[in-house]
Amino acid sequence: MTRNTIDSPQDGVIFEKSHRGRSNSCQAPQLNATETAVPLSIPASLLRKSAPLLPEVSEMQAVRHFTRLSQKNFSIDTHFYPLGSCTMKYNPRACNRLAMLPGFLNYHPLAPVETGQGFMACLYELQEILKEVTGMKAVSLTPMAGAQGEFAGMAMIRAYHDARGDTARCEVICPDAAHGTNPATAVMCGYKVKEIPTRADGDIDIEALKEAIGPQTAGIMLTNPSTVGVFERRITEIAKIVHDAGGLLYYDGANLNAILGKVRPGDMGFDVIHMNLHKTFSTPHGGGGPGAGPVGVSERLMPFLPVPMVDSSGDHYRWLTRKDRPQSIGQLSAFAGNAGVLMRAYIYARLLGREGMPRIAEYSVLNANYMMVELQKRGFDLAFPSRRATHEFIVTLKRQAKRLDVTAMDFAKRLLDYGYHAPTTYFPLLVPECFLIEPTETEDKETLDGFIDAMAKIQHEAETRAKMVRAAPYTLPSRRLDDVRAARELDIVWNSKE
Amino acid sequence: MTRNTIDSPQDGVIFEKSHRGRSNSCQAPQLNATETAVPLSIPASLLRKSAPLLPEVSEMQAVRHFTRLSQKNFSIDTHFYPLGSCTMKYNPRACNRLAMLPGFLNYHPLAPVETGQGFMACLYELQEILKEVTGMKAVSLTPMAGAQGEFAGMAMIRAYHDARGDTARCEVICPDAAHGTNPATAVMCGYKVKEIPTRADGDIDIEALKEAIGPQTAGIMLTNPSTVGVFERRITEIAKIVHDAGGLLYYDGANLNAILGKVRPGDMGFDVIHMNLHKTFSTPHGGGGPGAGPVGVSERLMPFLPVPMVDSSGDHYRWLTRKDRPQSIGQLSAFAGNAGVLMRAYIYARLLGREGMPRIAEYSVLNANYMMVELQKRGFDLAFPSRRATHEFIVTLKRQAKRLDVTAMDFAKRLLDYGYHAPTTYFPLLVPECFLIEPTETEDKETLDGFIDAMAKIQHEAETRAKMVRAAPYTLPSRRLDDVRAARELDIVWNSKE
Amino acid sequence: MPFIPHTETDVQQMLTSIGVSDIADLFDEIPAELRIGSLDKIPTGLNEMAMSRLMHERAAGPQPLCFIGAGAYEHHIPAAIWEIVTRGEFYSAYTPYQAEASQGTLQLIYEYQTMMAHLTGMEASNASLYDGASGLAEAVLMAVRANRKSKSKRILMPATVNPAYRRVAQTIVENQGITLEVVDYQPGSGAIDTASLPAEPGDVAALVIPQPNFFGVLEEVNGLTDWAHAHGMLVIAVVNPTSLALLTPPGEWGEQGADIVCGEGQPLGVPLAGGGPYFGFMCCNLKHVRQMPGRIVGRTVDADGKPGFALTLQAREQHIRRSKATSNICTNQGLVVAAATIYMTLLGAQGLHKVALKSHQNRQALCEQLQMIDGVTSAFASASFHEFVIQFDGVSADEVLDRLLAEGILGGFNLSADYPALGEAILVCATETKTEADISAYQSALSRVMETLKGSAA
Amino acid sequence: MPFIPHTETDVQQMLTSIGVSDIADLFDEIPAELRIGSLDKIPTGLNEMAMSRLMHERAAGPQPLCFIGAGAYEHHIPAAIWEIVTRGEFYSAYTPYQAEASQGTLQLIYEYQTMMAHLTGMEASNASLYDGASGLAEAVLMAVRANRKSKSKRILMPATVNPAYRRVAQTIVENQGITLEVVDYQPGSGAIDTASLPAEPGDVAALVIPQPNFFGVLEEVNGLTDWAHAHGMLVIAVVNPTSLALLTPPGEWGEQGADIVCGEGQPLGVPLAGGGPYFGFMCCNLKHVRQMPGRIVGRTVDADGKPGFALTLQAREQHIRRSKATSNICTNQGLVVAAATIYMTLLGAQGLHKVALKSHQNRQALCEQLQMIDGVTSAFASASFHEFVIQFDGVSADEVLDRLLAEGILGGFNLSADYPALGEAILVCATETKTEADISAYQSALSRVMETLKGSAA
Ligand SMILES: Cc1ncc(COP(=O)(O)O)c(C=O)c1O
Ligand SMILES: Cc1ncc(COP(=O)(O)O)c(C=O)c1O
Repeated sequence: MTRNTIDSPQDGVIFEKSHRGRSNSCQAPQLNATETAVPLSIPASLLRKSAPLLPEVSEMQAVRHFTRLSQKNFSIDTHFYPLGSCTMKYNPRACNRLAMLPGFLNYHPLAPVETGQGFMACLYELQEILKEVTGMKAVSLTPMAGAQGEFAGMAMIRAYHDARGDTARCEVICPDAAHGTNPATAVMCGYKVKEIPTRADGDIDIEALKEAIGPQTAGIMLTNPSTVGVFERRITEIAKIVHDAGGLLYYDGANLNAILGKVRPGDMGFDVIHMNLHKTFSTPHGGGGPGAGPVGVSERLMPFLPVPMVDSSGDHYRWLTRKDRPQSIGQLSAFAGNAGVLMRAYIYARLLGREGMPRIAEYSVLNANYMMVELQKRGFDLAFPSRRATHEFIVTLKRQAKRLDVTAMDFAKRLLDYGYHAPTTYFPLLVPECFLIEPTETEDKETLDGFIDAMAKIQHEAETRAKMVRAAPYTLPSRRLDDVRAARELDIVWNSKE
Repeated sequence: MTRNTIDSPQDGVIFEKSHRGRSNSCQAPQLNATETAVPLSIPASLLRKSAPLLPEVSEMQAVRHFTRLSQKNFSIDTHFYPLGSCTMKYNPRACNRLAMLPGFLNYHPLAPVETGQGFMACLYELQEILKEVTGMKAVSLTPMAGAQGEFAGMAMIRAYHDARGDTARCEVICPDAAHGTNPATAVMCGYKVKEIPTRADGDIDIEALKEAIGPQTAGIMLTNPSTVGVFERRITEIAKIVHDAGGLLYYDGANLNAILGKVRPGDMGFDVIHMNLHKTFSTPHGGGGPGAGPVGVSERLMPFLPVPMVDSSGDHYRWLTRKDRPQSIGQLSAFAGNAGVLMRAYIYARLLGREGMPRIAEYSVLNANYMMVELQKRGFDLAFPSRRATHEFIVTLKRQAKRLDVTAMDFAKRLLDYGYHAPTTYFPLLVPECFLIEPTETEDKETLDGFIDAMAKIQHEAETRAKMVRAAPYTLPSRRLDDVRAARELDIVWNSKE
Repeated sequence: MPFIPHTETDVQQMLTSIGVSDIADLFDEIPAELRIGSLDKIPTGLNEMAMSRLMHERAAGPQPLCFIGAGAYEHHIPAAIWEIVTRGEFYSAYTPYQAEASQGTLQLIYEYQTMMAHLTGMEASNASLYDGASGLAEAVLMAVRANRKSKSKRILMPATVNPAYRRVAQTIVENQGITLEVVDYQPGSGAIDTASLPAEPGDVAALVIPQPNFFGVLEEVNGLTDWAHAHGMLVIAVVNPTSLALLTPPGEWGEQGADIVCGEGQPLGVPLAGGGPYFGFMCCNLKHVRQMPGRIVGRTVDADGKPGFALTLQAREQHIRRSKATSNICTNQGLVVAAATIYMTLLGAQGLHKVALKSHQNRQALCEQLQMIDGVTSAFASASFHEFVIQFDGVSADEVLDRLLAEGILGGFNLSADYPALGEAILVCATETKTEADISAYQSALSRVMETLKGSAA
Repeated sequence: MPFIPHTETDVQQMLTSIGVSDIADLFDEIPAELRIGSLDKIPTGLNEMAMSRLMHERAAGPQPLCFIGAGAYEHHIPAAIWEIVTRGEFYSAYTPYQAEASQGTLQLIYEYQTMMAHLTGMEASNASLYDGASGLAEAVLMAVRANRKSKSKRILMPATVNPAYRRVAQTIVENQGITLEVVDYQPGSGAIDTASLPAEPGDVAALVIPQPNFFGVLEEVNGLTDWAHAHGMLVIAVVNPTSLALLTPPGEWGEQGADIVCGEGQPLGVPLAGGGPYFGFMCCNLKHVRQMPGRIVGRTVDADGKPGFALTLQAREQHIRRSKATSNICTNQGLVVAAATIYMTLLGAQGLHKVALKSHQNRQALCEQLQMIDGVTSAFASASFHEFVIQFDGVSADEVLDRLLAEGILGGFNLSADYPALGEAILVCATETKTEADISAYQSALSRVMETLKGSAA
């Protein structure tokens, strides 16, 4: 019926809807005659000569434009979104609502803490909850995302070695399966990165680790469960090897959902950990962020935690700053990190409670194992068929790519037509034509079954109508987008001349 | 590309997603062991035997279901919605936000007014604003929609005649163009309805009025501008005729948007008026409601206004009840009407202010006249070509229906494909193949031009591919729905056996 | 200009197209003498910033602990509800006249109808009336139309029906010559005495049965229903929807069940909000559905045979039937119905049952504690839902309530105006929102108040 | 179970399919000795009702009139913004990896990039960094990479840059051996003295220029930019986005304009919220865009040739480039960027200009009134934006602030810790949210406070 469909009249960029002279007087302050004059107090050389090109639209045009834009997104609230490593689970609406109470929203970060004790109490209690559930000795909430948590962690490792005068340690070990932020972080902290391979069973190659490690090793960055979706069984042994070599262990907490309340990074022997609250603690991903990446440490790294932290003396809460913690690696944000995200995580943690935490792990792992087994039964190849899935697992579409010339990317795009967001594709890099699938605990069995069916149907389509699959998607606001052109003919700012 | 599209896996009714045993413990109160027992205090004969069939879904399933449902609606926030007589203008988000402040939401209607003086102040000021802008002597806010305002108005007219012992007046006059609620209301108030015709120029047939009127006439129900989108020019004369016959004039305020701040029903000679705040005062229509239909009256009807009303003595506000107003027609709602809607209207009125009111009329009338003229230029037939449009106007598609067998309904459905909500169709009934078009003041010229273009394109389609147009729409969640079957094979409650 | 998008250029182009030189010309059909000069009494416009500040000030103030019910009930409202309901696609759409462009609203109403039908034990539900009170009035009008056996315009209306509802019904039905005849309650039980009902009531169109009644007391609905049916009356049930998770649904009252079920939907996820917007629900069986007022949504199929939804049975309605319509209702309470639908979905049968049970248990606990206070007696010992009446011995109910308020407690609703026979009495409500601490807080505050008042009286 | 949809039947079916008998079996690869016993220190779960009550209590309390700025600014936030931003489709989506399923987010970011580029006068913008402070750190790293003329890791960092930003930059860049060298300000003007800058600064990678600076004072950005460029440095501008509606955009500073522009986006529609989430913006010209950290969205076409949007230049990023990426940033502040985009759209150039102007006028009025109080002096007479510094004569700034708070006023930010040379001094801010009455309220409260303190000192 395409011949009867019509492009919507409403879908240009906002600047195309803009008209000089339109304004929302309702949103601008009222100025009296003398106030509208050029401020004589500011020298002309510092004043702007011409108005910036911002949209000039009515309030309704703005509301309509952005409401319609929003409808072009897949999201947890509208679609199954099994994006591996990202833990796209339900974000309870209460967390948003309650974190946005006027008393919290209007609180200035530099206002005296006396006027924000309720807010401080939430943060303090969140610190305590995160300590307990990770088995670490102290927590600082300030990092604003996982990667900043990683930075804080590696900076603490560096500060620790430095404080002991152990300054020759210039290398950080990462598995080849590590998330890109791990090596990038190590470099930001002034380290060189040494990669070690992952074995065919998904575990780290301990022999390679032993070879790589030495007096130059500052530490190792691991996730467990790892990014290939399996639990590193020899973690205690690894910890011993690293510690014996004088290195420290960094835990990338992106995959905490799989083990929440089941096993604690602190108990595995890690010295420092970041958590992605936007994953495990269900704060929203917001089309890219914000998140929060608190860090927890073992005893020996405590002095180095980033500030500020929240301290409690009985019923009174206050900020701990560098003055209180002179060995701290310092501040990572102008104030105290993504406070509103922390509030949402706190509310979520309290709704779950002690008894809710292990359930997260149980049901996310149940969902992943179920999907893994069912997909295997439908003929898909698992990357690590000998292993249990954790909260996520990997399907490799290498065979399909070779035999049918239908790639993981093609499967991904066709899944969109079926109403499912695609899993993470092409990560981790070591698995060819990789689908990293993470259903999360908040999805029901029928949804998983629906996805499995869709995969099987696409497999059939790939066998019978490969060309059609290669040109997917068909039913979305856009057909397949030309990434290459996006980079080659760079158009990243709209110019009115068009 | 239809062969490549897939029905979404998510779109059944909520009961199809329900699974026995699923529940949101987060939303239910916690009961301890003794509390979960059957309450012995209630005799078994009064207790429910089996649980009602309500959906058993997770919170996320609910959120996803209703979020996806919402996306299937056209609405002001997403589409041009020129539904005549309904004034689908932008509903400012501030009105919603501020009316939903916790202090207002948590206020119990029977709490002492001392605890709600801020709330009462808003309602009192709204009464005053509505008085001034309609030219009436007093206003009661309590009616919960236009039709209930009509009821209140006609009941007051009845009470007035009764109070004077003038009890033989058993008829109410309505123009044939009147909205269906007018005759229905008259009947609810115990009156018989006498219809009078509309002239070819859109005005009332005054000769017919003179013939219809008499000692049996309780009053007349009019809108001005009328439902055919023109201003009744001889309104003063009509008022005199009715008043001379001992009848009263009721003003249906649904079309107030066209004259707000320009001319006042009170000045035209009306005795009683209702306002549709969900139209003129921009409170949302909410997929069918709620609205609010305050009534205003002239001096002689003041004693009869429905209660409660708000009274102010200096800075203190209180409710006026029947005790204070013994001649009142009484109460129309358990408390004080659709308070939250009134709050939104109040906020809107204050945002507009004195200077904003006439602008509403000016720009809504400008938009309507522009569209009318442009559509005429594109070859469409106007129902009242000799007249100015008010805030709305009528196109008749009689010619298209006859010549091409493409009806107003077909045009309406095809407009949906073009991304526009259809105008009101087949109302008023006296105009064949009627399109009652009301753009409102909040739409910009490009949008109007887009709609006009779409009409012209559909006209062209009707001439070249009539069959295609008759089967529209094509691009919506549903193709054309079978109304007849809906009534004949009544399925109004989902039954699990299916 | 707030909310108006026109630029000067737009306006000029549009005026040129129309062929006039000024917007004022567009009003030239309005007789000059009618035009308004000014609107002096309306303040000048505020921007959103100033308005926001004003409204925040007006919404500020202490929020006392609320034990008032009497027709509007404080329940927990899941955050998800109003975040979804206020989405523009629900908030700013209207009545689904164009079904294909309104499947969201239509399917939601169909789901709502289903839930209400199941909750009340009936076969059909409409898409809402204004509120519980006006809904009762519509039920009365409907009963008079629907009762084929009776020619009467008499309705039996127990004194235990919410007095506000009775007043509203009176306002609305009296113009059609319908009379509401009071049925008194038994002073001991606070309920209608089934035994003392007349053997020969004469030709009556319907009996109204409230469950729970205004005092929170449970009526003998089975006996009452059978008695009414035996005498050719229809039965109109006025029920609290929360209570239906616990209590026999009207569809199962007596031998044949109630004929029309109505009530206030506010307890289902709708904030107190100073009294509205709430919504009235109405259910009946299929044989009466053509007499029901209000919108009804039906499931049908589209041109491709796919299921879809549309308004149906519109021949009952004013826009088709005009003076012969079942009611004049047009705009209803759609958005509030959306909230209730999401509420029932989030709670489910189990959740709603827990809400009802916890409310009931809290009522039991509070009532027990309060009546232990010297000078306080519970008026009725009957089975109840979540409200109860207490009477004060020798002190004024108003005075008690004032002093409770000073302690941060809204103690209840003063019954003396509506039920003078009860003496100084208030109606108290405890829902699931109340904690043990809240209940003790009330108890100790009332103890203090009673002591003080007795002291000053002595 | 909160948020878990599984029924017992589901679980059994799933376990059977997997071939285990118990969920615990799925954890059998975890060494037994590592499993946790209990989580005693975590409280048991609350339902939403109880949690809601707790949070309402914690959010309660008086809300003083706020005159603190110092990096976070109270502005009017149109209601529409957060109603749209918290729509599930924005709120619960993630980074737009699947472009076709994320056109909403992608187009919005493209529009954001455009607005920021126009506002700063630059050619490119990224899609956000964490906040203004960490954004400055990234700008420093970028400058070191991007400055082809310099081999240096020295950065000139004026003392007039927000001290918190300097601390954060220090934390982040020091590990790479980058040094931040302080440039002092002139005590009289509160700005850098262009005249006294060294003629031979040596090899330096970049000069940071704050505008307005931390004291609210306007720097001589043109002279500073030209001086830096003359000595082979890049210029990093740290700007307040609101002020750019009034002030010369960094792209036009001096002869060639700044090279990297960064700053805190919070003033653009983002609530104070105790310090976050805010967002850092960063702009540059095209010649440096491949050195920029963070996501960038580009416009392209789809298979049908229709315009559409996708992430671009990903070869800069960690997920492609790993240890060679421009930054480790992955999750950014997308939702907050959405808020800012809607803010700029609702305000437009005119509206933003009025916000800037009104804020400036309010600052002028307040500063004038406060310095008339005995014992209060304005520290700098220079041109400023919306903040200023006042010094107290013989009384402690802490004491003054405490007493102002007792009168319901947050008087400002105490500068004594960061700038001891200023004596007892505070930084005060007045934005467009302040009315004349607010300004007088501050004035009279401070008068009273000063009198009392002087009195008790005497
Ligand atoms: C395994 C892993 N590590 C680290 C990160 C980085 O976290 P963030 O995106 O919060 O910076 C992610 C997520 O994106 C991840 O999946
Ligand atoms: C002309 C006219 N009169 C009366 C009404 C009835 O108003 P309401 O729907 O608010 O009951 C309407 C609106 O629907 C109308 O358009």
